[in-house]
Amino acid sequence: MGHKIIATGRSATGIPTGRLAVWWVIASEIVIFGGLIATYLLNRFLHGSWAESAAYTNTFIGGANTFWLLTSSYFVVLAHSAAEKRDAKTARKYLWYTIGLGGMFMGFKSYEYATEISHGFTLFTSNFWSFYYTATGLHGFHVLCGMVIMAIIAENDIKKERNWHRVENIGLYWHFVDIVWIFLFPLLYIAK
Amino acid sequence: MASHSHPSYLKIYIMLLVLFVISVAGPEIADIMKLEGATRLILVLITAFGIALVKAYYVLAYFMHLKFEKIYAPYILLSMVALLFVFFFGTATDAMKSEGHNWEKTPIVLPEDKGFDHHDDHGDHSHDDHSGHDH
Amino acid sequence: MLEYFLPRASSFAGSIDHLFDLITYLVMFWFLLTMAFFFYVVFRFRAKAGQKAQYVTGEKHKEKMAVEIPHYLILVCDLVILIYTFKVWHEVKIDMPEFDEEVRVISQQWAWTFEHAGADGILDTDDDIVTINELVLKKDTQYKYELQALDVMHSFSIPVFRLKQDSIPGRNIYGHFKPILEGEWDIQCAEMCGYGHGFMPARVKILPADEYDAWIAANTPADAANTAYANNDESELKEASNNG
Amino acid sequence: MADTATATAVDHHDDHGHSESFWSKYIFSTDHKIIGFQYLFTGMAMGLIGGFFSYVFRMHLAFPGSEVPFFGIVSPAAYNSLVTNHGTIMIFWVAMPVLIAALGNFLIPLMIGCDDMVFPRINRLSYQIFLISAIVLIASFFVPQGGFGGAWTAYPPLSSEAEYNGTPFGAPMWLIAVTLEIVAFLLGGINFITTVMNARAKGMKLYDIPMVVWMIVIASILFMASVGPLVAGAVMLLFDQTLGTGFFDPAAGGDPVLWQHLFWFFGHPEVYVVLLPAMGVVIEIICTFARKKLFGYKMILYSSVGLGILSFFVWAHHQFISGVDPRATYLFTTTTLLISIPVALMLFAMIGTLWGGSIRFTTAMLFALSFIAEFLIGGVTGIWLGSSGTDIYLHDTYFVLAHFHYTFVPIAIIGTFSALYYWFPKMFGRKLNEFWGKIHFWGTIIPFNGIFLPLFILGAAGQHRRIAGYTAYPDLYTENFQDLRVFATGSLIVLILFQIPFFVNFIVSLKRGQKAGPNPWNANTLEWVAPSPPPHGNFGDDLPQVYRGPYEFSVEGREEDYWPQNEPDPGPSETSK
Repeated sequence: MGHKIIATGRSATGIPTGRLAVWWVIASEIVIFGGLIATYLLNRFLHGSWAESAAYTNTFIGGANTFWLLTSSYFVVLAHSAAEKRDAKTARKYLWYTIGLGGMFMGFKSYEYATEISHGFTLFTSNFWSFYYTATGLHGFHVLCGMVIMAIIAENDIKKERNWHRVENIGLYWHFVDIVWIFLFPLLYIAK
Repeated sequence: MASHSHPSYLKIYIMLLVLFVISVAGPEIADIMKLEGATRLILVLITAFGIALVKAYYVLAYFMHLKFEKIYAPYILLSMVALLFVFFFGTATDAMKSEGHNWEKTPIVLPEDKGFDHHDDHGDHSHDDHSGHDH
Repeated sequence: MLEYFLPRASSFAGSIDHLFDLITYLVMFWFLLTMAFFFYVVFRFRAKAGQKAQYVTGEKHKEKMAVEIPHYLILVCDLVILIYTFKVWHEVKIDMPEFDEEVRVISQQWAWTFEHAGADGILDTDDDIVTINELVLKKDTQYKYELQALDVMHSFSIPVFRLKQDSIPGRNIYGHFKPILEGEWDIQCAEMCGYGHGFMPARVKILPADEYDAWIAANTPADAANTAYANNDESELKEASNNG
Repeated sequence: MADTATATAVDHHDDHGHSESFWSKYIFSTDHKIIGFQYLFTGMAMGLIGGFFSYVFRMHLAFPGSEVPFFGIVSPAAYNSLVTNHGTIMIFWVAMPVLIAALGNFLIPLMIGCDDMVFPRINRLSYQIFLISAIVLIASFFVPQGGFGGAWTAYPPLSSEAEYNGTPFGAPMWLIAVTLEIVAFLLGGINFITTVMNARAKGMKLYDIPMVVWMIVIASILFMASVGPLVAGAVMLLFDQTLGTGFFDPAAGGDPVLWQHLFWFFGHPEVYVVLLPAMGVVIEIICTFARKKLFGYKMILYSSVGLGILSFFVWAHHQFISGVDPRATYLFTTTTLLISIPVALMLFAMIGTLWGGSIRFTTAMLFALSFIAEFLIGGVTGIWLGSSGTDIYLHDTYFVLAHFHYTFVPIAIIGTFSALYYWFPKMFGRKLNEFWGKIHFWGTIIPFNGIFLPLFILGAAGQHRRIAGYTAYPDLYTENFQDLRVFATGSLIVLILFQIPFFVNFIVSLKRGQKAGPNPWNANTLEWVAPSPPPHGNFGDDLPQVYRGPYEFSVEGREEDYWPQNEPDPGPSETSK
């Protein structure tokens, strides 16, 4: 890629291209997660007995995970603020805080999976648990992807003080992942 | 984008935490107040999903700066959500019901109806287990 | 138009055929008109030496109207079709008339099992007659059918009845028909159901009242316990379907 | 997003051609034109495979039980697998890559006047995922027990349980291939939408965007909005197939009909996803060769947007008799009949464009005109099927089959050919031979009608789709019907044979075709400003600027009958805008 693409720098809408693309990525993710949640809800309303299964999910761990994600959202916003001020050190710090909280999330998630499986609630126990593992697994996959991309941005771009806008873009994605969890949490943990 | 004035991120974050505590506490409050039936359901729904919506709004509006974004972005997201509602209600006529006009679903005995014990049968749920086994 | 290919053997076949004809007339009118206009335009405005095309934007009110007015007319035609469609749909799929006989249709890979109610007209009694790949019906009798699937989706289709209904595992689906012609025709499966999808033919036999009674008398199982339900005896069925 | 470059002023463009190896120039290039060609040729190769499949099962239907040349005896399993993969390939690996990805990649940056897509590397990634998906699909034919044979709709439980479908490896591979393809097109679609929203040439307002670009963008948005539930459903179905969960298993409390909803919520908008780009292509060609301004630009644009929105409200018309609640049908019949209005509006506007024109019958124009005529047949036959009353009888018959082939063949075959004949000079710098092009045209259109008109009759007579062994049905296995089947098969073989002139023409014209200048058809849109074929970076250092709409043909008071979008206004006195 020897030359810069002019197209990427253009902005007829007034939204920078990268951010516009992230909005579209989020739009497509909304329908993917929304489709999953809609099918879950259809089943949930049909099978009243799923409430009993939901009682076995660990609200404490789910709540802790919500807390990690909310806090990480806060940090990623701070990272964005720092990036706007072109403060590489602070931006990197907050990005790594976010990654750390994502790691906490994944750690709690693994512990939760391990306990549930050891109690006999596997992917195959019932359709509730199938949905539970599919939805949280898909979400966890997104968290993992976000962490990897964020690490790349922190070390590859921000350290070298370039591509500052990427902090905002990954932040948008991260907030979206947070929002998905905000909805998964009451669906799978609280509503009984 | 740089010139807009948004409230302090810390304030939003604290507000989100407060909302989060309420949403977790909802079912507990219902238990403490010994609510039953419809009132309990309404309380849980409001604390769980009403507050989830509020939280999502705050994250979207302030953390994601959607409030200060060009008008395209919120419209894109809203239209996607609207389509999901179309899908949900179009599908709900049969996927969400157990019987309808001239059709009915044959009753299914779900394994979890039988009451799971927390410390029962570790991991021996092979995949063909779900088709109606007894406990 | 459909009766040219297949007779109308059920009470509602005529309604569906009439709806088909109605749509054919309306659609053909518009289709031929549009095609004629299209070819006329293509022929008339072919490139000729020294003749320049006109500059028409299509944004003027008059030009818009030229396109819009036909569409209002199409909309009216749509409405006519719609109303008649609702009527037919209600007759075939919504309405459930008082029935005299009941029959249960069980589909599976790759055979049809028909449980006739037998002499007493009630299903799940000892005198039920179970047939495989052969549905025997009494002429001019209102039937109610109950459709089930044992494994995958199938579709119960009797072209001469103009009847089709998918069968879904985990659901009982009810419907009705009233045979009005004597004869013997095909029953097809209309939903992809695996290797043997193309090879699960069945026949519908419509008998006059006296012959039907004779058939009942001849086939009522002497000992109800021996009734071979298809779902208990799959291997035999698969063989039967392969032979059929 | 990982690919953005900061806004920079005009950089220098190297002429990349000489120093690069074959691999970096044609295989791992990020140039949007090369990626477009990759999609085009992959799509054409997959089209040959899909066409071969249709040849095999049509031969089997015409001469049941006899050995098909180049294939052998067609077993029921092979038959099901052939029809399933014919449908899947033609929609996901031919219509979509050629019409959206190939044309979109090639045309969008050229037509909106910029040097490349906004995310060239994501664009390349999109093609690579697409290629992998194609390879996975082809590989699925050769695994033990063969390829998936549960129809392209893949209704569970047939598709979810190997015990029922008999293809324990073919079915998951088919599903993985489809999902990968969807991911590829999501990436590509985001690229298209963002490019058109942000990277338009200076001066290009919304209503100055050529219609084909609009259509590709609307199609991409439709695809993105409709495919989400299917992706979620595909993950669930994949778990059902490979792990043994019970999302769609009635015995576990799942609902097989739910998959139908997930599928058709995507499946019906998908029809418009491929229709709209083909419509756009036809509009470009008609305007150019009728030397006419597009009749009602905004009307067409709004009706295509309306069509897109309405298409989300009609999906259950594929399920009228498939066990959904019969009362829901009232709503879906109404919306289905309503959707005829925007489509008819667009076709009428095309005919309105022809009115008063000066029509030049080039091969591209012939294909475009035949698109209108043939698609009209496909459109009107939809009324019988959209009306739930007649759909009870016609559902899953050959009538349906003929109906959607009368829409998909004009879209995927005729639309593609017209685009190729029209843009070939821009793609490769030379024109296709017009004489052989016309032979190819008549040899395609006449047999095409010969294949599918008889199938309408067979469908009205009650023959169902996907039936390998109709010889088992006495009502269907009659001499008259058999003659129709043989006629259809014969037409198909003629159709296939007449593609040979096209491929020869294509290859010969690459080297020996008549040299085309930058603007061989005297068209207005920006791609004709760039040299043919355009170099890497398209327009050189000066990206074009836009002064007017794309269809200013035969403007009164002008010498030439065309007025390129990038030509500055001569002065206030002469403008008629």
